[in-house]
Amino acid sequence: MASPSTTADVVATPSSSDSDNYLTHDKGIASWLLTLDHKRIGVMYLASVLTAFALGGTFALILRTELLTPGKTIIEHDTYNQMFTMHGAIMVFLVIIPGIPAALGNIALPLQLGAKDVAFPKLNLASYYLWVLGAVCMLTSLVTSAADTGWTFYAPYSTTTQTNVIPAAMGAFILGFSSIFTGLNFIVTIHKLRPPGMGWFRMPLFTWALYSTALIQVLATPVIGITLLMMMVERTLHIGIFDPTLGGDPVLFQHFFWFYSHPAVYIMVVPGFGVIGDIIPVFSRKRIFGYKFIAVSSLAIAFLGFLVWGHHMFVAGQSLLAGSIFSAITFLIAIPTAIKVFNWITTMYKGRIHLDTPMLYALAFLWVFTIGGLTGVFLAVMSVDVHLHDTYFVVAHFHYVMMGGAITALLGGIHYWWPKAFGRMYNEKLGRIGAVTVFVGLNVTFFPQFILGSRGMPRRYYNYLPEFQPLHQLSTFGAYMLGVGFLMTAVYLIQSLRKKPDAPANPWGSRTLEWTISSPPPYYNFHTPPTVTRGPYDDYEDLVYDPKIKGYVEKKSGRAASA
Amino acid sequence: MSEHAHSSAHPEAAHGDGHDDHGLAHTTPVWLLVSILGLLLLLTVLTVSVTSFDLGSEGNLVVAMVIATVKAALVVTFFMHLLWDKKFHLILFLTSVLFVMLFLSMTTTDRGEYDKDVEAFRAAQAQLNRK
Amino acid sequence: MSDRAPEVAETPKSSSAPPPAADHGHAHDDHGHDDHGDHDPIHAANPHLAHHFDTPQQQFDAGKLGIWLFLLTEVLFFAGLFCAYTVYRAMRPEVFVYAHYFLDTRLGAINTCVLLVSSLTAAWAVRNAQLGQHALLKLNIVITICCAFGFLGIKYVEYHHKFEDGLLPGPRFAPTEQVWELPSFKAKHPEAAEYAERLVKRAEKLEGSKQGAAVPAPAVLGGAAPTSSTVAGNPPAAASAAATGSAPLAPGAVVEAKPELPHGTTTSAGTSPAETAPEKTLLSETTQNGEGRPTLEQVEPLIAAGVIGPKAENRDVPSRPRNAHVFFSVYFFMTGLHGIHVAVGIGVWIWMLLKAMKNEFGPNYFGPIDYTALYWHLVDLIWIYLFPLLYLIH
Amino acid sequence: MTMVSPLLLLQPATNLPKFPESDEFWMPLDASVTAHDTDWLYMFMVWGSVIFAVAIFAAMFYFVRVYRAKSREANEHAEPSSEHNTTLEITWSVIPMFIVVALFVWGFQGFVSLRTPPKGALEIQATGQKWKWLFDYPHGTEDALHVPVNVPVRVVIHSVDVLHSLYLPNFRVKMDAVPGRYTDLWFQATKVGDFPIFCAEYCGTSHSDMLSHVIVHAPGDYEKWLAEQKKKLEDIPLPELGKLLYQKQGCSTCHTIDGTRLIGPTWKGMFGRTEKFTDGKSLAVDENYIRESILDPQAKVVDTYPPSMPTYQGKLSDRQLSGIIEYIKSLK
Repeated sequence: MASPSTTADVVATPSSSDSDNYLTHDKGIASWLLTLDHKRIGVMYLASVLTAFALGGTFALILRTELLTPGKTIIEHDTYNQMFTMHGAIMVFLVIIPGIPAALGNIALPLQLGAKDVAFPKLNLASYYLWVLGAVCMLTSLVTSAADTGWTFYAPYSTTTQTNVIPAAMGAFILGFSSIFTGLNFIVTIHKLRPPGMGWFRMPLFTWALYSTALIQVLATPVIGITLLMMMVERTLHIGIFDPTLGGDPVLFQHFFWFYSHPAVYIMVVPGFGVIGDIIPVFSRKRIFGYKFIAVSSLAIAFLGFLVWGHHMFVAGQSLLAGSIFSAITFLIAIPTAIKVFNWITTMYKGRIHLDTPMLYALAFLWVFTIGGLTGVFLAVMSVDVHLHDTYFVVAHFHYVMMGGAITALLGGIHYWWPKAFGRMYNEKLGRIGAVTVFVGLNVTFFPQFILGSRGMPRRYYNYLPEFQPLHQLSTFGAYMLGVGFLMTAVYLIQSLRKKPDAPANPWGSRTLEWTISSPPPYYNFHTPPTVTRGPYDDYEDLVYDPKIKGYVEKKSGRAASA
Repeated sequence: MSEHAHSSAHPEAAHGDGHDDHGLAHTTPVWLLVSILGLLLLLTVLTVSVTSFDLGSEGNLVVAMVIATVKAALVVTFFMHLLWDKKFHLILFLTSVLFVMLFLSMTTTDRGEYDKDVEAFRAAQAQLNRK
Repeated sequence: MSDRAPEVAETPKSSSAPPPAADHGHAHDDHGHDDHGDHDPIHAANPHLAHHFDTPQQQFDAGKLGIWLFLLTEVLFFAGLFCAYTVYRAMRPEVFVYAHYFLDTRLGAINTCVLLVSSLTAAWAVRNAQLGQHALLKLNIVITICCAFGFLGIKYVEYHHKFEDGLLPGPRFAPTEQVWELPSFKAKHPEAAEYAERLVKRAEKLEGSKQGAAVPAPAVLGGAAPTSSTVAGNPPAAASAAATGSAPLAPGAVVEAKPELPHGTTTSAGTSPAETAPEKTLLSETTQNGEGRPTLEQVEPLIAAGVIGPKAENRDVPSRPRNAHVFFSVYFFMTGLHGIHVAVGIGVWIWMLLKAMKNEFGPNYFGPIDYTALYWHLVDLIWIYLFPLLYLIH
Repeated sequence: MTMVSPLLLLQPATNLPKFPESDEFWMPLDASVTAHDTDWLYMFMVWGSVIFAVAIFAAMFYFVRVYRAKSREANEHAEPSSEHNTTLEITWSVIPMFIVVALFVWGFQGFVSLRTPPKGALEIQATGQKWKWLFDYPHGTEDALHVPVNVPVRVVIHSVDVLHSLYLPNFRVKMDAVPGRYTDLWFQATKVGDFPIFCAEYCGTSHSDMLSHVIVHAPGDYEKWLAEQKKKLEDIPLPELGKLLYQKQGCSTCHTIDGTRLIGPTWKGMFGRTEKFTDGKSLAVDENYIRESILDPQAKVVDTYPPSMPTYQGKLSDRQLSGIIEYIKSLK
């Protein structure tokens, strides 16, 4: 059996730029576009997703600018409606859903499992090109006459509006399959390609989270596929499934839509849990607290997520019976979520906390997600939801969860794995400033929206009553702040790519397998297939920081001592 | 490479009798496959002939669904090897069925609950048209 | 030996205890990856073994799990349609009873058998691949493909009839025949068919004498459209249909399409074809004729099929149930999507045939055949449910 | 407000609803019998959340301060502490459990009372259409919801085109308007005044202009108002009536009277003008055409305009129809 110390020897050899790695292994654009290497596919995903994020973010800024004043500020009614639709569709389908799993997951997951690649590399590349195809469809709608239905495509508006809905829906349809294939790939990879010694409860929490996510992706996403298909057919052939004038039922559409789209919320945020679960112990230099509870709670959330879709429909004409059932189950989800937060906090107790950029994002996540989660409870309480539904309160809530949860975690993950993926260290000082700016901007943008909402400001409004103006302006100011934060982050990250490789194999002193190989990883990931003898967060004291390489190395004596 | 696949030495060696578990997966004997088909065809005939009897409003539907499910079970167990396959695959398959049931039941229940509002509206519109 | 590692990974509940050491074949050094292992006997021996798998077993199991997950998504993909079916059948049973008379059970049954046979040959093909029986393998694949084409052929015939008879989804729905005129209906309920005819006759006789205003009654009764047979050559009805035109839709549909909405049934003349006036007169006439109450055999099937209302005063003008077209929307959507899956299956089988031609398959490499067969069985599985749900409604 | 959308300009700016002054920070003034319960539950959760959040944030910052590592070089190790504690896990699973169960029960009770209008509530029909709320009264339809104070009112809602949502913030009630079926909500106003109505379900271009008023009348005034309206509609000359309906029936949302183009053709100089229709035919606008277009808008749609007008079948009396026709005639 390959003893861990031999694995450690692999660690000890610091990466050197001349050594062959996946970035330098093949040259030329084709070697990227046709690659089957999970790391390269992950990098392509990362680039594409962040580009889409920039686009969706620009829309957000334009929308917020428009809302500086009631009535027209810069754009017209219809432009505004199309823009918030595309903002939603892009952010959900092109950015957040593929964000962590497809980009970071592709880079890190097989490495965390000590595998040579994902189970189906061709399928992996295919799902990337499906993403591209979906993006193209979305853009087609965008440049012709962008859909103005809202990302929810509610019938009968979506089946009757004059705008070009079909390409947008087709885009979402295709992206669904991209997401399914990624999920399928990860499930098989986790089942079949784990190294000897890595039982289920020795998997990193990131892997656990991706596993739960993948299950949702595989089980829920097909339903949005068929739903959008039916909507498109309804729109073109008037089959009368959703269109009331032909005997159809609009509320039925909402059932169909939310059967996917509520679980989709967990597709978006559970991977975030995983990232945070990996970051907090490493930067607290302490074993994660309540590992099994965190791991299993991901599965619990994944399962419960399927039983609550109707809580989006309390005032949509859903029956009292269904409403009560959905509401009751919704509350249950609060429990596993709370468990996670408590365990993360407790992990920091008596640790030795390093506040590097990834940890700052993790802390930001804890703050923002706590608020997002708690306000979710408001919306599960039926009588209160009657007042809050479809107001800015909801907008604020899901932005706290999506922006604050998913995107903050994505940024945390990017900063955490950046050295591993690209072999470069970014400017730590700028990184911290960026994290703080994003955190503050996020709260300034979205907290006022809670007040707006509970005071009765409905969502998707182009005009609004003058008395709402101050809060809207505050929110817009926050949005600009966010913009600056993201721009800055983009700049120093790209900057870091232009200097010579300087990232050690293990800059943060992590215990998971991806940090036992050089940064960037070799083309074939592991020279010696690793054998796992410890948990993913065990024995941090066996690592010592080596100032020369600015990274951690295995302490030889340490092993002997603890052995 | 085709040579290699050709080298039909080990197939026979490994699978003298096709009902064992050598190789990568179980191999199903022909007689079993054929008799399963026989059963399936039989059930098809049965389900068709049953419809000519009136078994009450829901009766026929229930019977038809039961027969269909039996057929499905046969296909899954034998044609799809689930009987000999990893249990996890069975779990996966049943999960999918479970979720379909969940989806159908909740949605249909809710639709039934508020059908009265749809009917009331239609009735009212008919009234309106009289004026 | 080296497939132990996946074994550990196998069961979700496997303990976290380290398994016995596993020799992972030989590592690829930086240059050895393209040519699969001069130093790697397993890869050398298995030309189809991908570099990132250690053993054929591991690769096969991975593929198998993958295909099962894919089947999972297929099941849930169809779930949407089954849900739509359940909802509408639960809410509008009469529509389904009405519509199933239009379907050809015989062809449906034949298609079921065809698919079942193809399932057998598919399963058999897997066995052939496992045992390296190349000739039989090719034969079975060919038979499977033929069955698949046969299935699509029969489907085409069915679709063709439907199109000819105007049984189209949505507003284009305009059956050329009334349900009680169908042989399938006459065979089952002769009295009912005959009774319906009588009602139609009387209605027409009456309309001859009545004002145009009364005419669209059949249209509005149960929200059905006036169809060639009921109001053949009936100007006001035609006018009303034409005038109501939500432009692009066929006349027949418009009237039927929107019984719910007030403007649905208004005519340009502003006359209101309502459920009252005509019924009354007809009813009074009925009593004048002093006819006896119709027998159960006469009315029951018609009520079940939504041809006449359960209430006596609705028994004057037979028509078709409201939104009858929804059944055909569901029918075409379900069978169409299933048909597409069959077509895709044909494509994959042909690909498999090409591989089989090269005699690629054997005991250590038959995954592709197995996976294709699994997919094919699922397509069969879905049809096993579609057949009774669509064709065998009582 | 300085800049308003063209569509908004069509209604006199004074027509914009306004929230009455409220001393509450989170919620608008509560003006219905159920509002109090909702607000109480809301505030309970606000304070509950504050306590929870503050506790979590405090712990977070405390740990960061106390257990902050000096530097990586220092190679400090975490102090030994247990890596899991089942009692703790169970505690912090069970306690929230109790809280959420309580919340569910309260929310459910509140919801049930919101969904079950008292017997003999005053019933008013509300129609949502792009982009206007219409409320049926004995004398005809109004563009504002008039209700008596301290009387339970059940609003029966439906939509003639797409989804809308009738939202009365001060009454803490909201219900979607769904085409092809009825939905309903009820409230009992406790304060006399003028409260805003919003459309809360996105419905297209002018979604955000689909505003209206709830006018809560003092005891007796409601009946008086009904009588006045009835009288007014009978007395005023036809063109006046038409003008009134033009503003109240939502015509102004799509048709201008000054020649500018909106969703529908302008009424200015429409009468007698020869219009070309989408089906290629054309015709000079006369009484019959106008009448038909109001009752059956899709019959002859003027070319280059969307067929998006809802029907007014059954919503207008013959006198009202003639009123509109006369009004259009008068717009030379």
